[in-house]
Amino acid sequence: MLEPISVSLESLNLITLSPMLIAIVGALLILVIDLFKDTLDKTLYVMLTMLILFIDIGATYSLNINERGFFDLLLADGLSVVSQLIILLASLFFVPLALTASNKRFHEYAYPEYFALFLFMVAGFQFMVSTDNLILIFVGLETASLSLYTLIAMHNTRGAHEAAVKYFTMGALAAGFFLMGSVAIYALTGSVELYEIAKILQSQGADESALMLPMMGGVVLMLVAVGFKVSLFPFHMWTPDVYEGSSAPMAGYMSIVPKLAMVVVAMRIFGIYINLDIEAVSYLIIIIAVITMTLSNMMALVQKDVKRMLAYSSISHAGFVMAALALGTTKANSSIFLYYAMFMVTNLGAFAMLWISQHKKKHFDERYDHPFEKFSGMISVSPMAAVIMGIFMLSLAGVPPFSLFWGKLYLISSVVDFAVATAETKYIVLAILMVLNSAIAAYYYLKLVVYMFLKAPLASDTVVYANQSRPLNVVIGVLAMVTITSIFYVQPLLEFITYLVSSSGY
Amino acid sequence: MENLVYIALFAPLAGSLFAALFGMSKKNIITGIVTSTLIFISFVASAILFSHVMTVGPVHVRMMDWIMAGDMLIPFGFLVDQISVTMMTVVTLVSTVVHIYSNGYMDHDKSFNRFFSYLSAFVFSMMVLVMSDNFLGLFIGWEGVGVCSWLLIGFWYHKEDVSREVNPSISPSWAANEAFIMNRIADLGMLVGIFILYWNVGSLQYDVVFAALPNLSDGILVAAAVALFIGAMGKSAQFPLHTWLTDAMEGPTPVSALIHAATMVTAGVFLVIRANPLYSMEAVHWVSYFIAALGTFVAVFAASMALVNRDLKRIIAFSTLSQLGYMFAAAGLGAYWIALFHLAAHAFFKALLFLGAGNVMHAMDGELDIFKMGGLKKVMRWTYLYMGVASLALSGIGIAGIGFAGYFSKDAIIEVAFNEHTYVLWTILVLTAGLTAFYSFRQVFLTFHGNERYHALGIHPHEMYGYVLVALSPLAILAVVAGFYKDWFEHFVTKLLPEYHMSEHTHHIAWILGLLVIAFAVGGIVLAYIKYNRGLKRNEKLERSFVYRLLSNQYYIPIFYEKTISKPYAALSRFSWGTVDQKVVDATVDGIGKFIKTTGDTTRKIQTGNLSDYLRWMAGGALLLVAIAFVAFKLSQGAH
Amino acid sequence: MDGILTILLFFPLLAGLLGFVVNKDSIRAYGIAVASIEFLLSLWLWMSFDVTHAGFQFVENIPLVSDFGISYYVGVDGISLFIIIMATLMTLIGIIALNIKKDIKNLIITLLFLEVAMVGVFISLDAILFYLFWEFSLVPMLYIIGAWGGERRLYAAIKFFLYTFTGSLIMLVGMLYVAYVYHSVSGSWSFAITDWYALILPLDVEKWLFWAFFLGFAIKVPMFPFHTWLPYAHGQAPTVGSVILAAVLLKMGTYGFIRFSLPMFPDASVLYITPVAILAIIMIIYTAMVAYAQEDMKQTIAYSSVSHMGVIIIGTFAMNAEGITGSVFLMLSHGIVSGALFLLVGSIYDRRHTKLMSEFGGLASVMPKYAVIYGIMLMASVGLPLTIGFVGEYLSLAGFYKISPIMTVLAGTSIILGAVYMLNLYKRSFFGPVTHEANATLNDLDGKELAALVPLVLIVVWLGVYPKPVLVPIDNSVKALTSFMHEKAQTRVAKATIVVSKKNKEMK
Amino acid sequence: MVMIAFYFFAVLITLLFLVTVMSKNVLYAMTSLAAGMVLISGLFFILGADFLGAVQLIVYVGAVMALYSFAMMFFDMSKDVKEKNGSAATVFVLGGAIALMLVVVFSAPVIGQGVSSLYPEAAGATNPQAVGLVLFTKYLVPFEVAAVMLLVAMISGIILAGKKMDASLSTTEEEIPEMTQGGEK
Amino acid sequence: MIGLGHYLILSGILFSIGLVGVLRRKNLLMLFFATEIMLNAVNIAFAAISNHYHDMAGQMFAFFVIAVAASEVAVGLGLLVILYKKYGTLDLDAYTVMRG
Repeated sequence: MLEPISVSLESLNLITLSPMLIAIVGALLILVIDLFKDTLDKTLYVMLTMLILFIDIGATYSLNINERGFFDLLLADGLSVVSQLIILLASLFFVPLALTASNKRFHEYAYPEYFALFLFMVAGFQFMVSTDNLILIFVGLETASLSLYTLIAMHNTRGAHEAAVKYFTMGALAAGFFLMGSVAIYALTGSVELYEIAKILQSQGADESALMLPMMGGVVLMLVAVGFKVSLFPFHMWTPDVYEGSSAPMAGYMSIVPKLAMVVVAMRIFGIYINLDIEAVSYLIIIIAVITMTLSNMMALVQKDVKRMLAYSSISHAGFVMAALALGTTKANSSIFLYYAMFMVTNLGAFAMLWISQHKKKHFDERYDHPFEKFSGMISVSPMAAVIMGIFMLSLAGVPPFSLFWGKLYLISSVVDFAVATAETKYIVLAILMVLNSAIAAYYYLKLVVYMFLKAPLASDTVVYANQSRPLNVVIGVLAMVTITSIFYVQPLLEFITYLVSSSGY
Repeated sequence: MENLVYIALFAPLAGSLFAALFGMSKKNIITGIVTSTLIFISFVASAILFSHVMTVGPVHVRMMDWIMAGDMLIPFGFLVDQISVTMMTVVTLVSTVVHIYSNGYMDHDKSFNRFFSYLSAFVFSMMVLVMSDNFLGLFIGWEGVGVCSWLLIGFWYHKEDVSREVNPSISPSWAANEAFIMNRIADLGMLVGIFILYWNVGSLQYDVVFAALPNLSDGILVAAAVALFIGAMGKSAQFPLHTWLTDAMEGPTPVSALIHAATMVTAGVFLVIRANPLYSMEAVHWVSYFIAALGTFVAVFAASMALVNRDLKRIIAFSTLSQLGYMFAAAGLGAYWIALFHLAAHAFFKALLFLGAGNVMHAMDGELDIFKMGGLKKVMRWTYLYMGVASLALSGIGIAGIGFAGYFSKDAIIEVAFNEHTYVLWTILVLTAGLTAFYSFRQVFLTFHGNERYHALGIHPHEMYGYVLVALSPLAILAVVAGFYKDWFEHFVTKLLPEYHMSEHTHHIAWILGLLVIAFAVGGIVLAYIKYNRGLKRNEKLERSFVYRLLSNQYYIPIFYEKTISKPYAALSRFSWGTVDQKVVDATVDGIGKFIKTTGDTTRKIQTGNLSDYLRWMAGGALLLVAIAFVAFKLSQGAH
Repeated sequence: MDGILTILLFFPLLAGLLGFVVNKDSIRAYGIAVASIEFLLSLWLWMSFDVTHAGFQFVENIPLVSDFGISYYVGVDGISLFIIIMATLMTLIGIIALNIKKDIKNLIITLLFLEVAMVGVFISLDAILFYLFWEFSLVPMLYIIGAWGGERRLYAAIKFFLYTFTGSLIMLVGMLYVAYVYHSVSGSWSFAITDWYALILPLDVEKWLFWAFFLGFAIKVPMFPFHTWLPYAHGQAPTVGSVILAAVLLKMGTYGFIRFSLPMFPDASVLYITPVAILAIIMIIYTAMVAYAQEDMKQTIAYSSVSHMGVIIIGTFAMNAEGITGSVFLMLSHGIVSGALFLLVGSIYDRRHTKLMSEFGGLASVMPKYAVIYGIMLMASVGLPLTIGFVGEYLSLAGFYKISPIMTVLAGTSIILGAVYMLNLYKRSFFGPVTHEANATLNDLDGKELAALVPLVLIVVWLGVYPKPVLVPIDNSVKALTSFMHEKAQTRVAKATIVVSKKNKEMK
Repeated sequence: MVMIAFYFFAVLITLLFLVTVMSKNVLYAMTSLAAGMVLISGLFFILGADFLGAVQLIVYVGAVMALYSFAMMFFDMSKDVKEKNGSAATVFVLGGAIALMLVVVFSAPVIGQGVSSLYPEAAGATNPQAVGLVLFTKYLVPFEVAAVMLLVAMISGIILAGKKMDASLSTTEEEIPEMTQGGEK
Repeated sequence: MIGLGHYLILSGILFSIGLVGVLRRKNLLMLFFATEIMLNAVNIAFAAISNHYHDMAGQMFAFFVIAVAASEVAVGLGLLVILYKKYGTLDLDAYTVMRG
């Protein structure tokens, strides 16, 4: 007979579960409400979702750092807190975009389940980042991904279906690689918990070269899965198609939240190797990051559609982030979060601006929804919108003083610091490659600015700003303000992030 | 005295600015009167200063600081000593005459006011040039006269460019640009000279520099001397930078008289005289000798071209060139005061000659070809007289201590050449004296004597206005009598300039030498009389001969410059622009952009839209990662 | 007055934002008023500036991102003071001379924002702040060229933006490198350049940092072979754009050399005098030739700008107070003169809608006032003494003579070649008979144009005759700079090359 | 004995799965997939993971395959499927290379030999008991998340296959006052 | 004796078979079959390692993988239903509108 196990409630440290629990309960609440009365307006759900997210943010913010809960399964360290906050904030900006028009304007918003699924997805991502157990990471990842596939498909256009199925299939393959990577690590160390794995590897450090092969095998397999989610070359191929097929805000959301969640996971997994000074891993990541940013930049350069361009650009941003990730210094890791925080406001804003001009039937073009031509002469048609979009583009290009400049500055600074500290010219080359890529990137962002500001407007009835609405304006206005005034809050933000990241030992 | 210095200096500027106020309006005689008066005031001030310098000594004023940077301190300082006061007096005197003359000469020109503005500005610049107490101040004047010369040569800017065959100067604006650019080439040399002095002495004040010369190494002295002389070569139109001077005759004749005969072109000589402590240094001996040799060469070279020229003003211009050669010969040989004396004397008779030519031109409705004139003495008595006197002075006619101005100054130079045992130079100079006499009188006879060829052109010549003729009289008088003040002048300037004494031997045979020169001069005149007194008999065969064509085409030097410098420069410029800049430099930049774009277009094709391909890329990517991991592993191994 | 720099910096920003409210018929007057106030403010700055003091004045230091050592750290010294005044002046002049009807409101507001960036660059004493304004200045300029430019404006605008952007990003890497070195030496982050000055870097680090900064500055200057964006930018930009581009934006590059490269990397600067000077000489001679080959008046002036910037570079790398003071002064004079020349070309373009020299000829007869002002500016441009152009050119060349006489002679060909293309331009457009019918009836400069140009003419003459009020403050700061460099230099070559002025020695 | 069983299962599973992958007939493919999964549960039993074997049988063979069969019927795919497989070589080279890589990686030494198990099978407990013990203590949270995931899957399935998706609101035109460009002058 | 290596290699081979299926299948339904193979292959490995270390985590992992696989099937088939209903084919060559 088995001994009964007694577990004290305190030792579970349930508070660490609270953020995810709030999201899940919120989702269930929405489902229940829908169950009772199915004629309720979506505004209710939007507001409910926002409230839940607010509470969630509060709960996350009030977490004590570096606590574990639930048999050490949950980990509320700085990384998880800061990434959850960014995820939740991005979600908070994303949800009100649903208010853009009446219930029947867009297919997905007609479902209350949309919001439930959204909250489930958020919970999934939260689980992903607040654990260092590969099992929970995987389950959280799949929960979030499955919701995301559905959310994309619910847009219910041909593009959305195609996008969902592409994303889904590639995601399944990536899941296979993730699992195979886990197998490799598990086989090597006998554990699926990263902190244990780190300990074991460290203790075995002596004859590390003998282990190089299985270790690198695990890293490579994991990197395929990570590469898929954060869209590194050549696992990025879903990105432009899926972004194009999904609704614009969803695309913007996808360019931040899933990537950030996966970056945190990558930080946890590859951090082990990097902390062990296994340089091969750093080099591997850096090389693939450089290839990613360069090629995606070049491809972005030749896009005809703004949304696709932004998709490629977000791939290149991911390359940037991964390059910093490979350094493993506190500054590099902090810079990643700063980067994402800054990227979030800008990129969400940019995609939301696309949303304004998204139309159901009046496709601008046989092929594209948002070709550059559509934005011709926007300055004379809708000056405020053009200015704001221009600011977002400049911010993406890294022109000071807009938000992403600070992210870029700090990120490149971390690379340069690393180069000086290690006295390795390689990293200076990396920094230069990164800035050269920024310069290439500037071209395509500028291309949109040029279209908006410097070209003559098209004949008047071809462009419909059908989605312009007050909630949208408010969201975009807030995002624009945050983008412009970044110089004033960089300091506290940086302080906060650095504190969180460094206190959890990254 | 300080006030007088400022009056002498700024009166012309005031005149210029006054005239400039009316620059764009119709002719206003007041501008002419005001400017002339102001220049005359300047002359008076200069004359008083002259006597002051003579009796009391030099005046040195320092108006204000100009440039101060690092250790460099350049003030606006003015030094009125024997050299500068001589120049001031000569310049203002000639200027006064030219101003008055211009009132008459320019009276039909619609840009009358503008002309006086430029002319007075020139006088101001020239005064700055001669009065400055430092090299950079001299450079201000140097460049200033250059600009005024540019403005005045190009005064009739509206004339069209014509081919070199029709008008060797192409057009006034062309000639102006040529003059400016050629001067600029020399100015660079001058600037370099200034730099050399500054960095080795630490100052550009004349007194400081000259005091420091003995401490400088030979190389630096030579470099400075050469660089400064290059500057002088440009302004004084020495070979090979001489072509601009004859082309400068496109300007109105008073301009030619003032700038391109009497004053500006002598600035180079002035510089050498001013910098005499430098050129007297033993280390720069060879440079000085080179100056003398070049001067001698230019003397004969210019005279030879004058022999066949048909253009009244160009003949005089060549003669100016030739006389500048004389001056350099004197300066180079160390006889600075003689050079200065010749400079002054030359200013009087050459200005007179030019102004006389201006009268002729005025009478002939702008016609300058002496082959088309003849017999003008009947209608233009006074002009004939003036030009005759000036030509006699130029030819250096005189005997036994009595003679025209040129006799004293030029003879002295020839004597110096003999005295220095530079017999080759001496020979050439003597020969040149003969040539000078010949071409001067060829021109006089062809213009004033013989048959009246102008009737064919339907021109009715008339004499110049009376007041103009009166105004010319001081020059005529000076051309006659200036020589008598030689000893007095020597006494005056050698307080500052090194004395120059003929050796005993030279002194003894001086009268023979003088006679020889006179013989050549008279011979030239006689030859000219024989050939041209009765009128023009053209010798077709001679005119077709190689030598004649060589001379009349100025040794083909302008064409040579055009073919070897201007045109290749233009072609090279077009090449730089069309090929290098656009097809290489810019194309590289655009090429990088295109390369990135092309790569993007190519890479983009992997994005086929087909899920199957994507999945394969993913699997392939896994293998790629393996490969990269291998590379990374090797890299990390290599690092340790 | 302590906050004057902040007022100077943010006044146009505020005015620009408020400008959105102003009716578009009144916006030009608004622009002139704002620019005048800004100009007066900058004059006030000069009035309250202590000319005997060589260091930074009106310093304000407010931390912005204290964890990363970025602060709002501003101040002026003699070197930057006059460039700021010139920037405000040229903005004012540019707005006065504005002859554009299309979207004038946007244009004025953009110009005011550009003014913020320009002032910001020159007052920043924090590298990141400097970089911030440096980059931000591209945006309004991009808009000005792209929106109001000629036929190929988009190409020109994008080329301008990307070229400079790329260069400055490399410079940013250099800045971050220095910052980290500072951090590892002192333990705290700082981007304050006064802190950086104190940093003594190892020689090989200096070397590569020098080139990193060089690239950023050289593209902006623009130095050969990075100059090809400039002719396009000038060729396509509207008049006001060209004026500000030539007058102020190019100066950012040369200013950067003096503010960053020289004091931070004295050894590397001395070490690389020869390659830099060779580039500068190529720039002087080659672009002068290219300028001569142009058919388009504006292109000639654009290339002449490049050529003159070469002389500025030569002066900067003279490593003595004469040369550096000269190059700073030449920046001012080039700004005024080329700005005026672009204005002049703009006026004729407004009348005839062409800038080709072959279309003109005989303009001097038709437009005498125009010809006179053009002539004065032309003479200033070729460096005639007693005009503003001479002082700087002379001092720059004189300074560089100390380094290399031969290279000075080569660089000095600038005065010959400059005369060649400028006089050629003048002759072809202004002299000769009036060949085109359309030119015969052209109006001379009107009041607006004269209001813009006459002040410049006066400045050209005033500073040519009496440059002392400007030269002395510049010189004081430059002397402090050279003696600082001399002290900081580590190699013997550098110590020997950097000349400390005697007067400065005495002062100590 | 174990060895024979292992090889028997291994070979059979491999063959069956090859059929799944290569067959043109959906029915064959699906049947062989189901059979392979059944055999895999055999491997689980060999490995002493009885609970896992049972779950494998129930979930995979029972639920998943049933779902697939329904889907197959829905899609009407009893006929052979025509597929254009352009570059078979690429596929097999890629698959082979990955296989090689995995084999190489997995044949390398395992370091965890000396590592003591973190969650050892409780002494004396049967496998399902042990599983229960771990699942409801340590892995309670993932278990609950899995529940959420299944809920998500259910909702997704219902929504995606539901009638509401038939007509897309995102593409049909309906009465919305549009703010066209230039409408707000 | 059958060691861990045997199982792992079997797992690897099965994984690759699944991968080949994923890569070569154009029919989405049959492609999904192949993904199931991959997941199953992983499960064998987990079970084997779990057995090797006597550690329950591997079995847990395998258990959750099965759960995930089931969920994926639900969502995946849902997607296929839409595709089939709307466009009448499951051939993925038909879904290449978005490209470039």
